[in-house]
This record gives sequence, C-alpha cells and structure tokens, in this order.
Amino acid sequence: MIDLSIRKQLGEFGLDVSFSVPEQGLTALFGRSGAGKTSVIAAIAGLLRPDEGHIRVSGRTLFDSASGEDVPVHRRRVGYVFQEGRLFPHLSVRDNLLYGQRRSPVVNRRIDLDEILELLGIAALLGRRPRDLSGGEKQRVAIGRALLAQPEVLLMDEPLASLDAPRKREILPYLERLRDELRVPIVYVSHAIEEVVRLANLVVVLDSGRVAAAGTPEELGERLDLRPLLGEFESGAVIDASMEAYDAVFDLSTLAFDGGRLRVPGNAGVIGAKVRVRVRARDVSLATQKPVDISVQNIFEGSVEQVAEEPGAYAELKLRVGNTRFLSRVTRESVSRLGLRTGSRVFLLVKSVSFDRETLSAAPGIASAGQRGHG
Amino acid sequence: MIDLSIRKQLGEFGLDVSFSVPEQGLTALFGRSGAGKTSVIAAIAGLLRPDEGHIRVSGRTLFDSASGEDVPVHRRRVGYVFQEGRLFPHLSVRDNLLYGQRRSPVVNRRIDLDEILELLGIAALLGRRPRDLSGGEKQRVAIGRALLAQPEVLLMDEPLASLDAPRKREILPYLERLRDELRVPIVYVSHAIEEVVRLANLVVVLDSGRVAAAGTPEELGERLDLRPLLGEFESGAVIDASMEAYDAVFDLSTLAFDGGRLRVPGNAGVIGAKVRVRVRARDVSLATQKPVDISVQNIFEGSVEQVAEEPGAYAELKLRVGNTRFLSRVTRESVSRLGLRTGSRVFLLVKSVSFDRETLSAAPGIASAGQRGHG
Amino acid sequence: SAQGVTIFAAASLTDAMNDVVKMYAAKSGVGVKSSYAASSALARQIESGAQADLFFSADDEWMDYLEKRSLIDKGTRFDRLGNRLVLIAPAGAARKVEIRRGIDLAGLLAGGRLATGDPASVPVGRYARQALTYLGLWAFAEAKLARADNVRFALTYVERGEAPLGIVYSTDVAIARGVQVIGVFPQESHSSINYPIAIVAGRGTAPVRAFHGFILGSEAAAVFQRFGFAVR
Amino acid sequence: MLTDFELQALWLSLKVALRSVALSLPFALGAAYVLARIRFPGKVLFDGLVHLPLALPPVLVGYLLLLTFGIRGPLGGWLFETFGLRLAFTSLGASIATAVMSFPLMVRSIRLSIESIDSGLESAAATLGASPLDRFFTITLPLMLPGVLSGCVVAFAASLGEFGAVITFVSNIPGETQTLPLAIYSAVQTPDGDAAAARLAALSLVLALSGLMVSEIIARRARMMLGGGPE
Amino acid sequence: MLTDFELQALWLSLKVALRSVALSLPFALGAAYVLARIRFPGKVLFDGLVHLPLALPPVLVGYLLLLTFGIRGPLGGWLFETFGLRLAFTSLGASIATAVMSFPLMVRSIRLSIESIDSGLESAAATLGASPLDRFFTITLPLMLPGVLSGCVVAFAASLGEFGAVITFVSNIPGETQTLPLAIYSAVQTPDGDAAAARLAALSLVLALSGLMVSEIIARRARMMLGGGPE
Ligand SMILES: Nc1ncnc2c1ncn2[C@@H]1O[C@H](COP(=O)(O)OP(=O)(O)OP(=O)(O)O)[C@@H](O)[C@H]1O
Ligand SMILES: Nc1ncnc2c1ncn2[C@@H]1O[C@H](COP(=O)(O)OP(=O)(O)OP(=O)(O)O)[C@@H](O)[C@H]1O
Ligand SMILES: [Mg+2]
Ligand SMILES: [Mg+2]
Repeated sequence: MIDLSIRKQLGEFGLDVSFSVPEQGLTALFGRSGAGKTSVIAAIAGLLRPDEGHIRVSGRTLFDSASGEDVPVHRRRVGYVFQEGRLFPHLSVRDNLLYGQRRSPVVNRRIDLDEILELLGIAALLGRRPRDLSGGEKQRVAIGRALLAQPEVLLMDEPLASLDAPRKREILPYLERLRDELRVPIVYVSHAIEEVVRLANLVVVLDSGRVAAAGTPEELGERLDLRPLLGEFESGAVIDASMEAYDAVFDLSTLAFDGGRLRVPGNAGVIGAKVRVRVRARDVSLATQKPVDISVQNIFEGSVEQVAEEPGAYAELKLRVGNTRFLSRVTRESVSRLGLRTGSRVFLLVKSVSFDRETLSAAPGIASAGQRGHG
Repeated sequence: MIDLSIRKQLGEFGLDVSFSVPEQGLTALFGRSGAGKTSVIAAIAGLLRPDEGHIRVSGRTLFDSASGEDVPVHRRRVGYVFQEGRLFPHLSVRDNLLYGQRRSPVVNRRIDLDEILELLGIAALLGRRPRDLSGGEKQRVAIGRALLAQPEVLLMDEPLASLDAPRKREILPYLERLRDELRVPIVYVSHAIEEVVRLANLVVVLDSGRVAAAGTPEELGERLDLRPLLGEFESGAVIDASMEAYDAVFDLSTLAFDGGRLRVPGNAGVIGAKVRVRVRARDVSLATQKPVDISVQNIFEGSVEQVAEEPGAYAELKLRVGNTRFLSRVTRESVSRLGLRTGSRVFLLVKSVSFDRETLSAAPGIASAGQRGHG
Repeated sequence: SAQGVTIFAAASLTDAMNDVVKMYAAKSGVGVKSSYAASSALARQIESGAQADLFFSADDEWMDYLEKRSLIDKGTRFDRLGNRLVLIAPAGAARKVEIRRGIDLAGLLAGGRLATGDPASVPVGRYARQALTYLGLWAFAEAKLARADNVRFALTYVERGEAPLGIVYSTDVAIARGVQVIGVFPQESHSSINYPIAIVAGRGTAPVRAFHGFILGSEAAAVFQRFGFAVR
Repeated sequence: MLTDFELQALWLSLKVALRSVALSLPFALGAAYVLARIRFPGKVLFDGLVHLPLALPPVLVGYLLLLTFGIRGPLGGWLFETFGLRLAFTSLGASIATAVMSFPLMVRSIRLSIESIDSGLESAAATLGASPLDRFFTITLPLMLPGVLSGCVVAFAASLGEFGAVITFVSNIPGETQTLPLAIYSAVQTPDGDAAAARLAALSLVLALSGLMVSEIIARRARMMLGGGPE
Repeated sequence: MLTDFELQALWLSLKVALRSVALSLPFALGAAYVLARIRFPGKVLFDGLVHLPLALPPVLVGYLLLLTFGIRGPLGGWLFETFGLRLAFTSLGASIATAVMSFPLMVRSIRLSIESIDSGLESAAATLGASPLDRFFTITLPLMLPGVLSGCVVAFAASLGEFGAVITFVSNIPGETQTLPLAIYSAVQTPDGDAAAARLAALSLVLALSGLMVSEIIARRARMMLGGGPE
C-alpha cells in the first residue's frame, strides 16, 4: 500500500530510500539518530520535496518527479505526529484537536473526539493552551490532533517517546485497531524495539540515508549483521497458532501450533481464533534431558537446525518443533557443555511468563483485537 | 545530598513534593505524564519559584522561603537537559556546546569537549546550526551542552527519550561514571524503566504533584500497589558480589556471592572488584528436582520465603539462597503444580543470558566502571 | 461649497484674514472657509483643481505662476497689501541701527547667524536676499543665514537667542514677544513687498465677487492696518 | 472644557487616523506577506517602493499625491469620472495621505512578525488539511497579531502627527481637512497662538496615548493567548 | 553627473541619517527592552512618551527641540556651558532631530522582536551560568537582530525623509543642515523647481534603496543563521 522511492540531497546528507509495503499495515522506520527517518516521513507528508522519485500510498500517487505530480500537502490527508509537537500556541487544546477534523470530509469521520479524549486521557485539558501543558500532555494532544484529522495514512515520528508505560500500553492496541479495523496504513518511527516488534508488519532499517535492510521484525531479528544498527533488537520466532482453551482458574490460554501446545497467560481470544505469538530467543532454554518438576510449563522436544556463534558469550540456535521454527539464545559455554550441533535432539524450555501482551498480537488480516482479553 | 521540600500552585495543579537523598547518587523522578516531574526539576534549576519550601543541594541552600534565600539561576551551577532541547538557534553546535563551559570556573573543568564529542557522536556536527540537525542530534547536543557546563548537579528531563538503543548504551555508563567518579548528583526523569533501574540510587515516584513513594528501585519493584503508576517496572533482586574469575574462551565471568557463584557474560572487572548484579524475577525459574544437562548455568538450591499471588496468571516468590534474597515470577499454575509454599526447598534456575550489561553495574562508591569490559 | 466661499491665503495672513472673515460673516451672513498654508502649496493645489474661489498670495511669484496657466481671473487680480522688511534682535538686547550700505553686519552678528526665511522658498527670504544684495552684504551674509521654512521659526531663532539678528516683515514681529525691531530696511533696497489677491478662474460667482469686494474695501483695510500691513 | 474648534480638530484627527489605518491594513498585510515569504526578482525594488514615502519629504509625497489623485491627475480624474469621488481637499484624501505616509511603518512591523513565525506550524496545519488561504487566516494571521497590532499603533500615531503630506495634498480647511497638526500649525502662525498650540498638542498626545493604551490591552490579551514572554 | 549641490545634500543626508541611527540605537534598545520585559506602574505613560515624536507634528517636535536644546534651553544651555557644544544650526543637531523623530519606530521594531523571543532560551542560558547581562548580549540581542536591523532600516529611511523637525530645529543651511528633503522642499517651493526636485527625489530614493539593500543582505544572513522561515 506504500510504494516509495526518493532521492534528496540535504546539505552533505544524501537520502536515497526505496521500499514498498504490499499489504495494509504498519511500516516501522528504524535506524540510528540522523539516519533519515524524519526526512522520509516528511517526504510522504509533502513537507520535503524529493529531488527525484515517486511516492504512492494506497494506490494514490502523491509525488512523481517523472510525471511532475506533486499533491499539495493539505490534500494528502496524512495524519502527521511530529517529532517536536508543533501544537498551535494560539489555540486551546480543543481547537488544536479539532483543527484537522473540521477540515476532513464528513463522510470520513470514523475517529471520534470522545474516544480519543478517553484513549489519551486529555479530557481535562480541553480548555488549556499548549504552553500550560507538560511535555507528555503536549505529545498526547499532538497524537490526538493527527488522529482526528481522519487521515488516510498515519505518519508517526516517535509518538510515544515521552509517554509513561501505562499510557503506552493503552495507545498501542488502539494503533493496532486503526491498522486492522480502519485499515489505515501507518508509518511509524521509533527507537523502542518492543513497540516496533509488536506493531510492525514491515521494518525498514535506515542507515545514513539508505535502506540497510527491510523485512518482518522476525526476519531482521535473525540478522546478526544488523545488530550495530538495531541494538538490542531481540531475536525471536513468530508462531502462528489457534486458540484452543482458556483456563479461568489460572488465567491461562492454551494455543495449538504445528508441533505442540503452548500455555500463555491471559485470555488470548475466542476459541478457534488465529493468534500469533512471539517467543524471544532469550526465553528459550535448552536441555538434553527432559526436566521434571519445574515451573516452566512449555517443554517441547525438537531438533537443532543450525548453531550460529556470535562474538561475545552467546550463541544463537535455530530449532524445529514439528513444522515450527524456534530460536534460542544460550551461552557458547552451554552449547559446548551440552554438545549441541546441527541435528541434536533437545528439549526446549519456554517460560510461559515470557509471553507478555506486547508479543502477543492478532494474526494480520483478522480483526480479532476487539475481542481479545486484556488480562 | 539533595534535600527538597516545595509547594507551588500552577493553575489548578498543586505541587507539594518533599524528598531527601542522603548519599551522593542519582535520583530518578518517575511518574505518569503530568505528575509534576518537570516542575520539580525546574524548581531545582531556579526556573520555577516555589511558593514555599526549601531546596538544598550538596549542602548548598539554593532556595529557602523562610530565610528568603533564592540563588539566581546562573549561580546555581546546574546542568539542565530540557525536555524540549532549547538549543540556541543562532549559535553553531560548537558554540552551543561551549556556552556553559566558557562560563564555568576554570578549576572546575573536569568534563572535556573531546570526550563529550566522542561519547555523543557529534563531532561531525560542530559547524552546523541546530535547525539542520535531526531530532536525536539536537538532543545529543543538548546533553553535551549541559555536561560541558561542568555542573555541580545534573538535571536531566528524559534525556535519552529519542535516542537509539546503541547510543543509549554508550551514554548510560558515562552517566554512571559522572555519578560515581565526579560525584555529581543527578536528578533524572525517565519513563524507561530499564534506565531508571540501572542508574537510580533512589526512585521518587510522583503522582498528581505528590510523592507517592520513594525508595531504591528494588524496594519499589516489590510494591504491587505501585504497578498502575510504574507500569512494567520489573521486579528483581539486587545481588552484591565480587569478581572471582574470567573465562576468556567463553567470555564468562564468575562472581561470588553469599550463597554461591554466578556466571555472567562478559568481563565484569578486575579480580576482587565488587559488582552488583540484578536478577529479574521473570528470569528465575523454579524446580523441585535439580535439572541436569540443561543450558541454564546457574542453578542454586534455596528456600521459599514468601509467595505473593497477583491478580492474573502470575505469582511472585521471595527466595533465599544462603544469605542472599532472590525473586521469582512464575505462573500461579506452576506454584500449585509444584506445591510451592513458604519453607519449600527449591532449585533456582537463573539463565546466565539474563545478565545483560544494563543490569550489571558497579557497586556504588567503587569507581570500577572505567576498568569494566565492554563485551 | 456650492454657496459658500473658500479662500486660500498665505499662512502669514492667518490672523488678519481670520478677523476679516469673522467681520464679513457678521455683516453679510455668508460663511467663508479659509485654508492657510505656504503660497506655493496653495498655488499647486489650485492648479490641481482645488475648490478654492480666491487666492491671496504672499508674493507675486506664485500668483504669476497661476496667471501664466490661466488659472486665475486676470481682471480680479489686485495688489492688496504691502509690508516692510525689518531687522530684529532679541528683546532688550540691542540698540537701534540705521540700515545702510556699509553697516557692520559681521560685528552685529558676532559670529552668529542671521535668521530669515529660506530665500529659495519663503517670500521674506527672497526680499531679504534682494535687500542684502543691494546693501552689498550678500556675499558675506549668504553663508551666515539661518534659513527658516516659516517666518514663525525665524522669529523663534532670534527670540531664543540662537541667532542674534533676523530679517522678517514688520507684521511678523507681533507674533513673537521676545523680539524687537532694531532697524527698518529702506524701501528701495528690495522690490516692493506685495500680497496680491485674485479670483480663481471660472469661480467668480456673485458671493465670491462680493467677498472679493469686501477684502478690497475699507472695512477690511482697517483690519489689515491693525495688523501692521500697508494697504494699497 | 474644549472649544468647538478643538473638538472639531480632535474628532477629525481621530477619524482621519482610524480610516487611514483601516485603509492601509489590507495592503500592508499583503505587502508584508509578499516581502516576508515570497522570493522574486526585483524584490528589493518593491521593498524600496514600499519604503519610499518614508524616505521622501512629506511635502513631496503630498505633492505627488496631488498630481496623481488631484481631479486633473490620472487616478483622481478617473475616480471622479467613474465614482464621482473627490479625494483632494477632503478628509478621505487626508486619510489617504496619512495612509501612504504610514504604510511603510505598518508593513515593517507586520513583516517582522511574519518572519518570526515558526513555519513548522504552518506545515502542521497543511498536513491537517488546511489550504494555503485557510492556513493564512487560521495560523499565520493570528500568530502575526502582535505585529499587526504594533503596526496599527505606529500607523495610528504617525497618522495623528502627519503634517506635510496632508497640508500639501488636501490643504488646511477647518472641519474638513484641518487635523490637529494643521491646527497647531495655524495656531503657531498667530500672535499669542502658543497657548492654543500647546492645548492642541496636549490633545494630540492624549489621543495617541489612548490609542496606545487600547493597543497595549489588546496586545496583552494576545500575548497571553499566544503564551509568550514573562508578561 | 551630479551637481556639487546635489552631492553635498546627498552626503549630508547620509551622514545625518547614519549618525542619527547610531545615536538612537542604544537608547532604543534600552527602551524596547524595558517595554517588552519589565512591568512597572506608569508603563503606558512611558510608552506614550516614547511614541510622542510620532504623534506630534514634526514641526512642533522641532520647535520643542529648539526650546530644549537651544542655547537658552535647559539641556542646550548645559551642553554649551559644559562642552561648548551648540546643536542648533549644526548637522549634529539635524541628527538629533531625526533621531528623536525616528526613535519610536526603532523602539517598536526592537520591542516586537524581543517579544517574539522564546524566553526558554534565556532560561537555558541562565542554567548554563550566564548572568542577566551576559544573557542579554549573547542570547537576547542576537535573537533580536532581525528586529534591530529592521528598526535601523526604518529609522534610516525615516531620517532620510525627515523634514519638519530638521528644518525647524536647525534651519536649512546648505552644506550644514540642508539634507535632501530640505533641498527638495526648497526646489518644490520654487515655481520652476520641479526638475531639480525630481532629481533630488531620485537621489533620495537611491540612497534609501541602498540602505534597504544592505539591510536585506544582512537580514538574509541573520535569518539563515537563526534558521527562520522558508527564505
Ligand atoms: N501554567 C500552568 N497552568 C496550569 N497547569 C499547569 C501549568 N504548568 C503546568 N501545569 C500542569 O502541571 C502538571 C505538571 O506538569 P509537569 O510539566 O511538571 O509534568 P511532568 O511530570 O513533567 O509531565 P510529562 O511527563 O508529561 O512531561 C501538568 O498536569 C500540567 O498540566
Ligand atoms: N538542512 C540540512 N542540512 C544538512 N544536513 C541536514 C539538514 N537537514 C537534515 N540534515 C541531516 O540529515 C540527516 C537525517 O535527518 P533526519 O531528521 O531525517 O534523521 P532522523 O533519522 O529522523 O534522526 P533522529 O532519530 O535523530 O530524529 C541528519 O544527519 C541531519 O543532520
Ligand atoms: Mg527524526
Ligand atoms: Mg515533563
């Protein structure tokens, strides 16, 4: 739904970025400070005119240097949450929030003021001026303003950077709903890996103005060469499963996947719902004898497919359980001590507590988020 | 070293905060957006005049409504990293950086430009103007500017919010060194729990302008009532240990603590150095039979001191190994299945991979950070 | 201004004309509007189609200017008033002098300036230049002039002691309290000082002609004399 | 307390000055916006043209106005024939003269405040769907308010004091074009006119102060709204 | 190409205008700062005082200057006795007259730009150890630059065009006080002086344009430095 290829010279900095996101969803722009993330977003919004290239969103051409097309900013219908707020100082919070909504076609008004006020916890601020707001309050109003503009594409430049964790945890599912229910494509810049991993369908890694890599969070998580760019971007495997049962006494769901059953905390949805869970490599321990009487609930038998030693103390192993692939991160010492190599039979110990809400998300294309339990 | 008690009315918002930090160190201000964190910092800097109260830092009275003392801002010698940058638009990056240094007494110049340039990766930006910088670049310059002012107290309002993880990981140890070697007290606002946990000697939790709690990260981590304020503030135990051996082949250090030996990745320092490690509750699995042939390296025998069931799927257990206290977070189902209760003998499985650099820090008062390996 | 009468008069006639207008209104019931400004400005305004019925100039030059352009009714032009050129000094400061060729102007000025109207633009300055040339003093005095834009300020210069001497009309002295006349320029030293009046071309309606007549009449003459003008 | 003559001049001055501000404001807004935001060849020349009335002696400006807007001038003739409008020698003409004279002052003020607006806010408005005109009226203009206000105050004050251009363009007709400065001029021409002149000058001052006071109050409101400085 | 007379007037105008700007700048900075940042009783009165020269007819201002700075005036007498300084009829006096007349314009401009400065930057400078004076010179003043520059340009242009106050205070002495507007005035007052007046007016225009051009160049630099608008 986003097809972008732009070149632009900014002083000594050359931006040359191309990527395309075929399906509806959230594209995360990731990269070190100064990599060009904001520049890409600004180009989509029409605030930075590329020297060359094209930008298409949801089939609409916003810019094309070949045909000379260049849709004016105010007709692009983007919702842009700026890195630096940019609230209108002369308007009240209410008027800031409604600025975009008032200019949106009435038929498009799917996002509602009251809903946004509650989501962002800013109902009490409506009568204030931006200068009387705290940093996080400003940022929340900026998010609300962009959402209420009823955008056809949402551009978010580190929107949650200065928000507290509980608030983040309220906003993230909302963004997922936007993506899935209202099918608004989102381009999202963040340095917080958990956010990216949770939300992104596609991660585009920028480095010095160029695309260093692009792929799903899982694909990139497995690429060791990207570590210097991604930092603690944690590797992990994504497992497609379906909801099988919910145990209300212990608040645990049982999910079936190709290779076994996983028990995860909370209610993961209606019976039969497809869910996707992420198992971080560091949450998978390995044993060559099946441990007993242990708190770890999920123990699977599988085989080692590949052992990748990293510099430092760790090694990363690819494992297979049935037809499902897992990743495990253990010390090199353990690999050596247990004699693990390709083909070894092992037991995987997956702590159920490592399934937190942030790695549990509805399989794309299934708008099940609304029914999911919030345990 | 910081003794603060202030009252201030801001519109409808009433600030009434008192805390005192007896020892040198880093005080983290934590709390939801709008709780009053920035206001407290601004009061210390002298930019917000309390209606009443006093502020003392390192024995110096900066403000006292009783005696009428009110040291002017420019004599307070604070290094303030503002939530919104505030770089001087008319000065080059170099002149921004040196603005404070040029005004600091020469004898006080312990923080060096070159060091800061390297730490923050901004050497290439020296000749630029702030408007040509990216968001993260601006923030780094702002940090450098505050540090180079050679402050006697450092006030940092979400300084790392928009920085990438690799950069954060370079800056955090530097802040620790400032705190420990130069003995600069730091007041630090952050929503990133890992940062707070790593750095803070004292955490002050603000809620609606009042102190909701104050204590070490560990103390607060154990308080379930603070969860709504702290969010995913992860519980864990802090263990004081001393460096015993380093295995260069597997890049593992062995640390001795009262109750056993821990193997942690990387070189944790010179032999004999005191180190402090943090073991997160979620990284401790429990077993009633000792597992064998398992990748987990650290297995200790201990006893259950207390079982605290939480709402939801989890329970948290306090455990004792020798004279050392550990925390463990497992599902309630596991507690029931293994029959765990106060007094139970258990084996603790601590994944060595769960000791990452961010939970490994020099014991306060020992300036060993400089020699620590950066594996 | 359909029935009313509008007169454009030189600023130096302000007070005298105000009295004349008042007297005329009392007598005939006709209100007269007046505009006082520099003769040059008034002439240009009439040239540009100002709704003036009469022009009362402070010199011949600007009346000639209009006449050349057929903007006044030639037959109604009369030289109405005359004036005398006098040398003034701050009140109480100096004794009288007789103005003749060879007087010690340099000594009287004692390094100071001679205040008068700007010879380029103000009538009194032009007459002063003629007189000083006639007296053989122009070469010396030209560089010593303090050229005011308006007689009012030439008077002020003298009154405030900025200039020890000034050349103004005898009628002007009344405006300032702090000056005294110390000498009168001989008539022959300059062309006669003249205030011509005329009706603007095409505006000679009956009320205008009546007021024109009144200005030329004896009642008005008495007023002008009271203000120190010589009546022709 | 005030004579009819003084009241007349006072009222006329107020009328002339207010109308002058109203007249020049839209043009000044346009010119300031163009100068602050648009780059085009010959901009300095345009800038010079705007400043012209400031750099020329007012009498000359008045004279040029007379040549242009007089009944025999190109524009004045057209105006008269088309609308039956006469400018020279009317109070409307006086407003035009003061408007022209104070125009550069107004433009400068407004331009300065446009230049100090963070253009990022306009960009933000654009992303929210505001067209250029919409942005101008909802973002740029309100944020310019302090400058516009300041420009109006200067123009108002300058209009109150304008003499040369007015007397040359519209002459000195009591009740019609004789504003306070012209009345002062006439008073100074008469013996014992100093007292009258002083009274008139005081009136002028009071008028200017009132204007300032009103503007200060509006400005304070505006500043509070905009969340500006320490005041 | 230019006659000696024209050259003389040109040169004198330039000198008078530049000196006038230099004279009023420090006072204007002070007054603007006080008006923008300090709250005190009687502020409106002070503001009014600053605007006075704008609201009064220039001729009256010249007259008041004569009364104050004349040899018998309170200030003029003191200056003469102490420094042997005479202002009336000198080009210095002309500069003072134009400085007084353009003072309110300069103050307005500067004040406007002070008010648009983000006071957070000054707070930041304070935390970095800058005393109030230090802050003023290293932060406030540079950020005010566009306004100061704009104020100087307006003041320069206004000084070039100032007529009434100059001719009244220092009279019209060729080579000493006869600036371009005075020369133009003289020419316009002569029945056949139109051509000469036009030439002089053109000179005045060129001078004003040059000033503007120089200021535009400086302003562009300053704006680039400050990272302002789209230009
Ligand atoms: N001038 C003011 N008028 C009214 N309320 C104000 C004013 N200034 C601040 N506040 C309120 O005071 C509270 C505390 O603000 P402060 O900036 O200290 O919050 P904070 O803890 O730093 O929040 P954040 O994490 O969002 O930056 C906020 O609720 C804010 O809305
Ligand atoms: N006008 C300019 N002149 C020179 N360099 C520029 C200019 N504008 C941006 N840059 C450079 O372009 C690069 C990309 O900037 P951009 O704002 O897109 O980075 P970013 O990825 O958003 O970084 P951050 O995470 O720090 O916000 C930066 O290195 C910046 O210094
Ligand atoms: Mg950015
Ligand atoms: Mg804050």
